[in-house]
Amino acid sequence: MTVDFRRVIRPVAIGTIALLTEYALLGTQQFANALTLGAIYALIALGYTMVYGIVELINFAHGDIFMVGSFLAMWIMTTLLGLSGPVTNLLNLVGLLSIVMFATMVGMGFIGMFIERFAYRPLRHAPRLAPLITAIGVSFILQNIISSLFGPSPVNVPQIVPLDKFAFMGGKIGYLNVFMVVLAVVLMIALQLFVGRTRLGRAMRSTAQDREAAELMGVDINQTIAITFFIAAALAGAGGVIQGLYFGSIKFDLGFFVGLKAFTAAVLGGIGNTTGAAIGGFIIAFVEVYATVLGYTQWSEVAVFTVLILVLVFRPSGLLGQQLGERA
Amino acid sequence: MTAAIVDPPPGGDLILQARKVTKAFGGLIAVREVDLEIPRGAIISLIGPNGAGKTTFFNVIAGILDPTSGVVELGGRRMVARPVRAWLEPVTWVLPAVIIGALGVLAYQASPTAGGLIVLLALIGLIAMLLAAIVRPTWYRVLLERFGVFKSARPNEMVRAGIGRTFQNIRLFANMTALENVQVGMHLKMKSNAADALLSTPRARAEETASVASALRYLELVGLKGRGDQAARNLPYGDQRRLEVARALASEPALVLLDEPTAGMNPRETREMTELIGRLRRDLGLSFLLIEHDMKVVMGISDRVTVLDHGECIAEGTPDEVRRNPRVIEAYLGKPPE
Amino acid sequence: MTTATSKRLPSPWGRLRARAHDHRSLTILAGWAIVASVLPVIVMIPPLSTFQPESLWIDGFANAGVFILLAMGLNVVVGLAGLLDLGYAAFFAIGSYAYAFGASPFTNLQIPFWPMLLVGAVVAATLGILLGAPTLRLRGDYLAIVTLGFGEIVPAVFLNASAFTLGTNGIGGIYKPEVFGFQFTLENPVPYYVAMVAILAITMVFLYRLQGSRLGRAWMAIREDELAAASSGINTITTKLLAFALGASTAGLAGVFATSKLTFVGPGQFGFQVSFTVLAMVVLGGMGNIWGVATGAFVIYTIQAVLLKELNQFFAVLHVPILQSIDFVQYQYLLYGVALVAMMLLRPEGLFPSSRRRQELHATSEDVADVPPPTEALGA
Amino acid sequence: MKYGKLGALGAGALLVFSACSGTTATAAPGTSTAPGGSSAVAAGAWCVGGTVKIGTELPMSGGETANGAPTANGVKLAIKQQNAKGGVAGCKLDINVQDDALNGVHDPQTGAKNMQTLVADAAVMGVVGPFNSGVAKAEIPISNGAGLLMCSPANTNNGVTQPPEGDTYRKTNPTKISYIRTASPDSIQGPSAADYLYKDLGKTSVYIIDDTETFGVGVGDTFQAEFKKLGGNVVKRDSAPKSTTDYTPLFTAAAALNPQGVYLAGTTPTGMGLALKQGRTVSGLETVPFVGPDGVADLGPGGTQGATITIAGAASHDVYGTVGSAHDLADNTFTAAYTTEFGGAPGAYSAAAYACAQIIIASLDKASATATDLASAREGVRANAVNSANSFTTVLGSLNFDKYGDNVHPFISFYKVDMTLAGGKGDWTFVKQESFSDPNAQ
Repeated sequence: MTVDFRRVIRPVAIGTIALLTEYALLGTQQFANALTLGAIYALIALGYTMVYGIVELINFAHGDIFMVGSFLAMWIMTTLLGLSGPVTNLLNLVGLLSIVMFATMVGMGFIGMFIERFAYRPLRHAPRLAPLITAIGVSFILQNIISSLFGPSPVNVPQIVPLDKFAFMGGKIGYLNVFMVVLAVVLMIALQLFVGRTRLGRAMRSTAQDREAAELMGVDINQTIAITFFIAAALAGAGGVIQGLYFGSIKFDLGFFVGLKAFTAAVLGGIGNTTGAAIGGFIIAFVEVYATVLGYTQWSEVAVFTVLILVLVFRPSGLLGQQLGERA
Repeated sequence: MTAAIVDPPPGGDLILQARKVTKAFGGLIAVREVDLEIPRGAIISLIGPNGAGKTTFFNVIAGILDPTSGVVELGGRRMVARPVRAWLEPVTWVLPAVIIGALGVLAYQASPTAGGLIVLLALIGLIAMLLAAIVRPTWYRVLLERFGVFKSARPNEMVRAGIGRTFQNIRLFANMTALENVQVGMHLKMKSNAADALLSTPRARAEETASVASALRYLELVGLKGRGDQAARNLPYGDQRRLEVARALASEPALVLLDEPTAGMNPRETREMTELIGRLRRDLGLSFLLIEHDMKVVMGISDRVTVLDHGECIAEGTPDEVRRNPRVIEAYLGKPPE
Repeated sequence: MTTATSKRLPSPWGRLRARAHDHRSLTILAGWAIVASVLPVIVMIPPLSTFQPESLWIDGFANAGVFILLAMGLNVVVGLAGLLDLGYAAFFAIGSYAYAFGASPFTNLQIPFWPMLLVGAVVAATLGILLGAPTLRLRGDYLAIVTLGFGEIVPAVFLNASAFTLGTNGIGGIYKPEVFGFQFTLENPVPYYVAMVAILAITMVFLYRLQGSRLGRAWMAIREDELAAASSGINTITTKLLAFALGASTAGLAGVFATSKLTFVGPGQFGFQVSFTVLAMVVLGGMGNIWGVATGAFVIYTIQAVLLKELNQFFAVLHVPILQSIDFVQYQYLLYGVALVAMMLLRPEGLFPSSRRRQELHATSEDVADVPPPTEALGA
Repeated sequence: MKYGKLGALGAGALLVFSACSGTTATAAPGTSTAPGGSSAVAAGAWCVGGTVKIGTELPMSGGETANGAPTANGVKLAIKQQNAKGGVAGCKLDINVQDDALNGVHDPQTGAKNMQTLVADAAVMGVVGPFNSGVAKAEIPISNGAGLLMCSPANTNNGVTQPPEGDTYRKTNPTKISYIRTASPDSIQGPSAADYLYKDLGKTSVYIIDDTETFGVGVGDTFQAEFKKLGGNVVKRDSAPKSTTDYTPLFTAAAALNPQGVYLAGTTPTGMGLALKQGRTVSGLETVPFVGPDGVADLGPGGTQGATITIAGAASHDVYGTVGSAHDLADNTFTAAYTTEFGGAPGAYSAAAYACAQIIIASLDKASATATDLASAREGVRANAVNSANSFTTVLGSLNFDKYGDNVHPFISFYKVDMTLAGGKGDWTFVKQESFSDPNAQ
């Protein structure tokens, strides 16, 4: 019974409450902005939380993987598909988008696996901080590769989705915003199903629970971890795609801060808990946007982390994280 | 399920009293309404098949787990019970600061200086409350009482109250030497603080040498003479158990909780351990609560035995009474003890 | 605590170590005296001398000292107490601004240098407590993100509370130290060098004493097994808090010194890069080993601030064919990343691991930044 | 090598040397010139080793490469052209590149160390830099003590030069200032933009967004003050750090207050280009004028399509910009030369850096007549450059500097984006220019 409550009712409850409060405080227009931003944070936060859940590593390079994803998508759109402006024909648009999305996600997935294989796996039995430092190193490397390939100044992304808007409940919502949120939600549900229903998903969960035991049960740890990194990076890639489409301009160093906020979201939701990560992402975005609405943009980061600290003081394992005895 | 009150041994008052202790993890109830009383100077054994909830009960007494219900008293003082309104405590830390801070932000619009000062005030208030929460001065306790907040004693407070313990799955400081492990056990008995250490005052140095000396004594006591310099992780299994006992004794407890002290020991080591326990009770007047599977040990040294099965106390009494108790025999699958 | 063993070693080296151990404080002071007098000589030898004139090396060493100080402080938190702190730069910032407030035209105060060192340390420690008190109950990684957040908050506050900090303009024209009537100048780095070495030596003496004290043991005990430590009577929260405060105060010292030397402080100087760099210094130097950490800090700072920036000149002077023509200045950041990864892959335990750490290397369960999952405690 | 050849045609004897000086000027920063260079033309006795250097002190790595690298290129170009002309009084020029970025972020500590390095390099006659005012505040005390000239192509923060704050950086030699800058201080550029928006464009309400950087906040504040003084209404003022990726909420909130214009107080590298792009998409702001300082109107003097238009694309219409230099005096050959040399359009501050180099070269030329050794030459350069009697003809027009090192006759040129230019991509077109009196006159 309690288990059921933890698994289903609480997430739904918290999610709904959060969304309603957001809407009440922000109004349609800003609510749409917050949701769109939240979608991106959520997608990245999922990656953080999955990787952490399975190897207990704070993958600081994840934010930069997201950044690389946005550049990969940009490269595919401009160089491979030769796109420059909006695509008005809906069918073409859908086709192109799915191509870009698929290619980017797969590409990033392999990059993620590659990084895990060469930067993290050798250190799996080293003291915890060793892979952490490596992660920082990897993030430096990714940033510099990108900046030497595409230059240090902002790079444009062709906005192939027209920026048209439709009136909705007193606000003007862009189709793109809707697309982004829907996409994020779909991907999250897909992830849930994958982790919950498939054999690999079970392997992941068992590995996260107790690696040794899982190994004894015949789970291929290396493969499982590799796949986790693949999925995490793929999700970040998806985030990168919509980042480019929505903001239209990307920079080689946008990874860190977005990643930092996404990681905060993961912790806020209860690290290791995918649903929590998603909710956390939307909450962080909400806090940021609300700070802006109040006219304290420059304090938004402060606000975000203050919220985090407060939440952790009252719920030391995050909103949805299972309560481990913190008295020991 | 109440066990009969043990008749206090000569000059012995109750050192620990557990009443109706229940601990549930989610659905499953690991310990159900167990009563236990330990007179001063007594050796009480806790037996029962695996998964009977012995260690859980141990952890409740040691202040590691909060019971779902029931109370543990030390010398008549309520130490461990289900926390009441624990969530209120953080509120008391944050609330004042938040209120003052909000005022400050408002004032900031009017005059930055004033606002800033008020915010600063809020910060100071926050620091004060947080420190109070750690040092726990009387006024803070009173405040919590006001709010009806009760929190169980933390493990270290139980140690201060005179309970030392060992763990079923040995938990030594693996990368520290045996000597250091014992010295850590003396933590509460040592008075020198950070300042002493920084200036390495005579007091600190004297205490340090003294602690080394007595740590060596404890090591000798448990039979680890000359092993002081070895890293705990490199000691053989039996010695690690002994080292844990030494660490527990180093805090000069009145009551020692031993979780399977002879597990994995050969007969000779077991005998030595048994003798050690008896000797400690005789010489230092310590009381013991043991979890033990080796019936020889249990029957040999216990004053009284409590039998747990599926979290319930199914029998309590002297070794002989327990030995004959049909429910106990049944619990052990009719296999008669020894 | 290896007194006995080292005493038993027959070799002269062993006897020396035994001596060193019995008079550790003296040894450290002597060690620093030697280092401080040797360094200036070394840099007069080519190819080092080709990089830059001696005065600049000395100046560089004084700056490196700041990072050594930071690394030694963070080592208390991460290496000894096993708390993962990713926002260490915050305390550096607090120390720096403390000095800026205490001795600059901005506030029209001119509090002397030595007292300010103390003030900076105390202020930083106070804020360390402020941050630690609510958060040190958290498990390792939650603590990590909270500290990371704090590290972002503090500079943001200095940036945005412009009424008190001049915001993004930063506070300039800060007074240089004047010690016993002797005025430090920007032209002559030697006084800073000497002062830095003195501060370092004293700090290290203190840290070693702490490490060997009851408190130091408590820290290590918590790092090894928090539950067992608590069950041995250690108040884990206060002990961790002390580690936090101590680390913070060291960073405060570093901040005061750095600012007094730079005579300028702005919110841009304390980004996450600083925290990460210092953490890298601690890990690469070998957590828990004070000398090792100090060396690690020195090595990384030199790589970052001198070698990478001078690579071009280096290859040009040696006339290395291809390398000569590559513009390394723009790749130094990349090279730094590669260096981090490589060093970790090659020596995950750091360059100079403490004896303890080395034993621990292949034990995944002994997790420097993690409290053993309390499920252990559930047992039964 | 192009210039090397041109120089050779001019003066055959120089072919060999100008070729190799060309390499040293563009590649391997901080190198000392290969020996033998001095033998090309007999240099004065003061010119020890036949080569003197111009230092650059800019952020060259990590996130700020975009700021530093093109700026340094301006200096490299000037040096190369000068060497092609045979150097200064027969003394060859070389460059000493210093990078004040640590971990990819400009760092005053590193800047100070670099300044010490440049001071210690006796051959350095003057320094072009720094890029960030914060770094300048850490460096000026050093250069002031050592009497080494710094010429910043980018600093505009009032406090760097103007008292009372400015004095705290010149404590060692209060009278012998060592720092000049080509850009007009915030106290001129901000207000002039305010005047333009209020008077010329007739907008009475404005929304200001700054990038929390020294430059952005500086112009933002001065703009705000002037706009209010004119009777305008500042509906909202926001500060968005350069880490911001989503400006939409900001503009959504501002649009609710119906501003008639927007002032982008910052630079395109710190997010203002993105802000423009996203701000346009917010309903209510589709057509209002966006005005920005020279960090937004990032055009080479020849008028090249800068990063802002590249980023904002179709959103660049109705965008106005101020640039802190004269337009009509601008030397249009610079852009062409730069593009041929480095195969790309100049950065926002390349020309200013080029101008700084020109000033140093001219001063050195003057000083070389009386100089006896490198030290006296260096002092001569400083003295000549800061002497307000000397006026220098540069790519930015004629410059001379007052007692605090600010340009005596600051110009502000106004530009607007014309979307019909550059094949519909849009480009900056000159609108008008105003000259101002010395900001530090009284």
